[in-house]
Amino acid sequence: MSRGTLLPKSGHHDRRLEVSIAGIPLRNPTVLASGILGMSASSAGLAVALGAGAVTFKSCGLEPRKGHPCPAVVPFEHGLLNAVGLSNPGAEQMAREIADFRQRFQIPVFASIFGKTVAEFGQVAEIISKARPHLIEVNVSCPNVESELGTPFGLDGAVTAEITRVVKRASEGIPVAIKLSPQAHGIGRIARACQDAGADAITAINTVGPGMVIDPVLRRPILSNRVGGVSGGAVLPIAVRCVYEIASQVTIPIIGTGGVSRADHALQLILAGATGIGIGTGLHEAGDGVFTDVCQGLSDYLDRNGLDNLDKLRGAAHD
Amino acid sequence: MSRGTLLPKSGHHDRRLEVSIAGIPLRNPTVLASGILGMSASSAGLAVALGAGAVTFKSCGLEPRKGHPCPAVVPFEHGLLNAVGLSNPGAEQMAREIADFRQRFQIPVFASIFGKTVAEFGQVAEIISKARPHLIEVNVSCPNVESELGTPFGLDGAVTAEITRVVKRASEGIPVAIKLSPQAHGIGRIARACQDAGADAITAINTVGPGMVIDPVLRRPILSNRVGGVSGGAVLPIAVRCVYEIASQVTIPIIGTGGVSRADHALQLILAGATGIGIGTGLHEAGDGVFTDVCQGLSDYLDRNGLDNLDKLRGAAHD
Amino acid sequence: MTDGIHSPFEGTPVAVVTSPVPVRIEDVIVHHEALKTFVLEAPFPVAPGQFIMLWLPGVDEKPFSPSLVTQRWRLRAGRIEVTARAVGPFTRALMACRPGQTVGIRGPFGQGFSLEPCSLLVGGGMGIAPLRYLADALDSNGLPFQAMLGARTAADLLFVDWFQRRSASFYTDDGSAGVSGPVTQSLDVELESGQFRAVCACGPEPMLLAVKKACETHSIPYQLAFERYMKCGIGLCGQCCMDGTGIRVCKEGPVLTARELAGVTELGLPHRDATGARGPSGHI
Amino acid sequence: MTDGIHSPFEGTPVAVVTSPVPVRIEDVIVHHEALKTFVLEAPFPVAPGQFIMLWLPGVDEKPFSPSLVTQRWRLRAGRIEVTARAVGPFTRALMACRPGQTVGIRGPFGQGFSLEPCSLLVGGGMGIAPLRYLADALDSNGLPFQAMLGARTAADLLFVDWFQRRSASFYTDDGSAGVSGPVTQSLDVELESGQFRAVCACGPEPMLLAVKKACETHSIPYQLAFERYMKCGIGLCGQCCMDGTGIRVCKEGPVLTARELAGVTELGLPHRDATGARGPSGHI
Ligand SMILES: Cc1cc2nc3c(=O)[nH]c(=O)nc-3n(C[C@H](O)[C@H](O)[C@H](O)COP(=O)(O)OP(=O)(O)OC[C@H]3O[C@@H](n4cnc5c(N)ncnc54)[C@H](O)[C@@H]3O)c2cc1C
Ligand SMILES: Cc1cc2nc3c(=O)[nH]c(=O)nc-3n(C[C@H](O)[C@H](O)[C@H](O)COP(=O)(O)OP(=O)(O)OC[C@H]3O[C@@H](n4cnc5c(N)ncnc54)[C@H](O)[C@@H]3O)c2cc1C
Ligand SMILES: Cc1cc2nc3c(=O)[nH]c(=O)nc-3n(C[C@H](O)[C@H](O)[C@H](O)COP(=O)(O)O)c2cc1C
Ligand SMILES: Cc1cc2nc3c(=O)[nH]c(=O)nc-3n(C[C@H](O)[C@H](O)[C@H](O)COP(=O)(O)O)c2cc1C
Ligand code: FES
Ligand code: FES
Repeated sequence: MSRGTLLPKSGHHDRRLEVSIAGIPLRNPTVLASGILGMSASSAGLAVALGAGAVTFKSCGLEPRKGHPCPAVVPFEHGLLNAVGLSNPGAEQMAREIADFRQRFQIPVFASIFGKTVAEFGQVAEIISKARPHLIEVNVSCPNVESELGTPFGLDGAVTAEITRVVKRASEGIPVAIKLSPQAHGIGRIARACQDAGADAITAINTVGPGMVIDPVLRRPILSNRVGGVSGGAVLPIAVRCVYEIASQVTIPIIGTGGVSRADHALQLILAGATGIGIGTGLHEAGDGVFTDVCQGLSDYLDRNGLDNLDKLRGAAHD
Repeated sequence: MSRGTLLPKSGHHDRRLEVSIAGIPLRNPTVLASGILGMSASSAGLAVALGAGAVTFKSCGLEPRKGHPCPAVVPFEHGLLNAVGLSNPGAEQMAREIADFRQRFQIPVFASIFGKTVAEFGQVAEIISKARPHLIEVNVSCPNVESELGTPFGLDGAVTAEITRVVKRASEGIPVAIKLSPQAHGIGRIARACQDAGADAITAINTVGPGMVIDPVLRRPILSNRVGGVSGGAVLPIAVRCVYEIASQVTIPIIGTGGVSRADHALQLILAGATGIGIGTGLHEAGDGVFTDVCQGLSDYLDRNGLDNLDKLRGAAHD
Repeated sequence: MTDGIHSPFEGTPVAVVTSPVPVRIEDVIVHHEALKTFVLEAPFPVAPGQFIMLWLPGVDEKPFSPSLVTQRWRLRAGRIEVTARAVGPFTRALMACRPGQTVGIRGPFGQGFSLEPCSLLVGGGMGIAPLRYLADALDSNGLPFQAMLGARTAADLLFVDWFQRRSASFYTDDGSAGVSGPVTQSLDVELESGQFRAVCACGPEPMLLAVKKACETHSIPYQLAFERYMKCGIGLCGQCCMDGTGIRVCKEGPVLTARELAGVTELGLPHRDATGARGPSGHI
Repeated sequence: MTDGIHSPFEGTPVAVVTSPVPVRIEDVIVHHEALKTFVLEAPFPVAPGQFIMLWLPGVDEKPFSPSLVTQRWRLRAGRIEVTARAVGPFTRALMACRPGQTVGIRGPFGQGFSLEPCSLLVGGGMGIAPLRYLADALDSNGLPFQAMLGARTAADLLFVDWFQRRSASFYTDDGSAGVSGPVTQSLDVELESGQFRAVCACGPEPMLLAVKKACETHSIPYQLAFERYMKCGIGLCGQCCMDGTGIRVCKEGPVLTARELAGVTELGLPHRDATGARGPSGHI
């Protein structure tokens, strides 16, 4: 039996890949996306060992949530559908995990929060701020809890701006990133409203759709929640477009996320204007080496083009 | 040199696959999607030879349009991006092609129309009605001409309903299908508004996104229009979800479209509630045999399950 | 979407089927009302100790390590047997399943047992089930082994007849069958004997820890099959990660060795539940 | 996304690269100010008569049939030569391109010429370009051929020196080089001779029709390279379809034979333009 070789992967060290997001220095632009591995200090630590430049924890709310029954994550031919349903142990417990992570690991940690009301975003931010994450990402765009929580906040620029203000007030000087939905019409304008409301960064995108996969024999949706957000390779062009639109409207850094499993995917997001590169489903599509491989590919690209860092590439696809 | 074997493919004959859309009998549920091949009587005729159950012509407007420069169609790893920009020879010329098609071919032909204003939809419908297509599909959802034509009509239920009424009045009793955008929030409600306004069918979905592909070496978007609608394999789960949502809100037939290149894809759409199966990008993804292969696969499924027709399957994934 | 892994008994890489495949329940063997073995069509191979996700449409999907897999899956004649005990909503719904019904399975997931000569198999409760498949695989490969199997009562002892035809000793907490007391009671003596070169264990976590300790004392390599709450089964969600190193029970496990357990700090603690919280509610 | 097609000279299926590949312009050969050959890196093979889509970022993307392809593309040492004349915005922008610049190409698209012994090559104007590659390929395969090449003036005659080293006769409308008058003038005589077993032609459509007619008269199989306005190049958009059968010039063509032309009703008509309308504006 060939046992999966485990950690530590050596990682990839190239100072030319260092970037800074809202003043936070990252050893490389890759960021573990929210909802992947980041359930606990140790599980997020796995991504550190795998080479991520920063990690984002799973989104947490005020109360513990079990989320939806399984199947909650189902691959299809071109990506993944998930309807985990924001299962999380609640902000208090998450804060403990994040504090633990800060103690044990040297790389930046981003919290991710959601709320059922605008005010609740503030409450959760306050709790999570106690753990002093390097950044608080605000998930205004999760498609999986819509029926319960109403229309995603992230589709409405004014509401999103209001949430930004509330979280900024509650987060004691910790930088705040707003994570936007690709379903929003005019995502550039919404990002601009977030920047005007004080956001320090934008994360784009959350999952696309939602989508549904039906089993032809059992004749029913496979996901227990019926529908789930689409991620992975299928959504890369949508992420690239969103980052491009956002970059043309804001000056704050963008964590470009969606469909990255190779360096050329990351490059597209950087050329569109991203500073950080979120990676989630790529861990499934390309395996545990994805962070290292993406970084290696970026280094090779810098070599080939005689570049000292990623700055000249960022947003270079805009004319 | 192995020359591409040309027509006629034998097609696939199985009376169990016959369906009826708004009273129009189809030899099988596959429908050539708008924008693929259907530029002329003869090019649409190619799809007849390839086995399609019905053909939809390219969307036409009041005036001839050149559309965008090339590249206007670019594959990515999981599908296709297109920004053809609604190039079309204008409704008058399209009407002549459709009339010619009606004379030469026996299978149902669907016109597709768009307008720059609500009233213009009516004008185009009037012109195209002269050719007596079996159905007029109303494209309220093309993402490629937004900057010029403003926000897609299809995102707004009230506007879409108004367009439906205008087209119904202008189309002299010809059945009307409204083609919806997956970007619409609450696509089920919008479909319901169309049905209430007199629509005879719903087509779902148009392309997703839009998306963007950037060339890492040339460092610019590949599509001349920068962004383009996403179709093909990547969008299947979104199409399935949209059809499922629509089917739970309307009683009129649905032409489920998006990402179909195999019979199991078509089955998912049928189980979600589709009567017709639109196929566009599948022609690229699975080749010219796609109509025949999808039908063959559906026949095999009926065999395996001892079914006489598709009726029992339609919408069977709803509980 | 598939990942290449190696199947120990086919020799060639096997694709992991990550989307549920509908399979028929061919047969249901009733051990007692709340303890049954479900014989399923096998659309893919599973190695001993690996697991599948079993989907009951409309109910839920849960991890199970087969109690037997017949290897003729390429001929579409293979069978996967899953032995389950009713402990909650899912397994209660499973008990109601009848032959002819269709369920969904995906896998094979994780890393199983490696087949070693002179293995001692230590099983407790439901943990006996996967060991039965392991024992069968050792048998087919002509590798000698002995089994020590324990359960609360005689009624909970699985596959007794089957194991009796091999080399096995039995233990029950209440003495209703075999030796009275925990299965680990004479472990030191057995390992002392020097006849075992490997220990494979599956059962409650306290039992696994006792096995681990005894193996460490006698410097015998061990392979322990762990259980954790699982959401995705494919190494993505982080739900099943163990504190310390973050090792994923669904991917690097469920069978873990000394190498992979190094640095793990949560052994014996209550498990994390569906919310991800480690509560007193989580069982060991 | 790639389709499997067969490359005539490599023997193995070749993937069609449907997304533009950035390639360097290695060299530009100036025939005259508005007529140049661009030597590009070859990331894929192209057979004679097949075409590529050439992308000038920020301008447009247009179809071109190479005038030469060196076959060492697997060694990354191959070259694709494209010969173009300035006729509009795209080709004018192309004329401004310099060595070292990067452009995008995708392909190979469509069906090319099949290499037959004793071929007669008939070329008109820019149609000489793809025939040069065909001639080169026939040469390399030891297949004898003759060429008849025509253009408006001597300055428009392409690759004269190159063809003169083979077996070729030249024609100009104004008599400034070779025989005065259309290239098709002595076609009947040539075909009458019985020395040709195949005719390959590329050039203005009236010329192609004259070739077709002559070949039909003499019962000689013909392969004619057509041009139509192209939008996608991959057989999807329907823009390049010919009236009658709907045959796609980008996919079943651009080189078409009697079999594929059967039923086509639009030969000699003005082409459909970018809107899809067949206008008097469309050139033949
Ligand atoms: C790798 C692995 C192999 C297993 N093999 C078997 C087997 O062969 N036979 C068998 O009967 N059981 C097996 N189990 C345990 C089985 O998954 C649980 O019994 C089942 O999930 C209980 O679900 P329930 O709804 O009936 O009970 P619940 O009331 O939901 O749970 C009862 C207990 O089961 C555990 N559990 C519940 N859900 C999960 C989950 N998604 N993942 C892991 N544990 C969970 C929890 O610890 C919980 O306390 C295995 C578990 C794992 C991780
Ligand atoms: C299969 C094929 C192979 C070709 N090979 C060559 C070649 O080797 N050398 C060469 O100089 N030219 C070749 N052409 C023609 C070349 O594509 C046109 O010269 C070029 O597109 C003109 O573009 P423009 O913007 O310069 O001129 P425009 O002013 O846009 O057009 C001039 C004429 O070119 C034709 N044309 C324009 N756009 C297209 C298009 N997208 N597809 C097809 N035809 C178009 C039209 O008939 C138009 O009337 C080929 C065309 C085809 C279809
Ligand atoms: C299983 C899974 C769980 C996710 N959970 C969250 C979440 O809790 N909060 C969030 O903001 N995004 C969540 N996401 C979205 C990802 O963070 C990311 O935005 C999206 O998947 C696109 O990136 P990818 O293609 O790299 O995965 C989740 C995605 C997946 C696949
Ligand atoms: C090249 C191309 C052109 C298209 N043009 C149109 C159009 O003119 N009108 C329209 O309603 N849809 C148009 N579409 C959308 C398709 O009809 C279809 O809704 C979409 O592509 C999803 O289906 P598919 O994945 O089978 O292609 C076009 C799609 C493609 C790929
Ligand atoms: S169950 Fe999701 S990572 Fe293990
Ligand atoms: S150019 Fe699109 S079909 Fe030929």
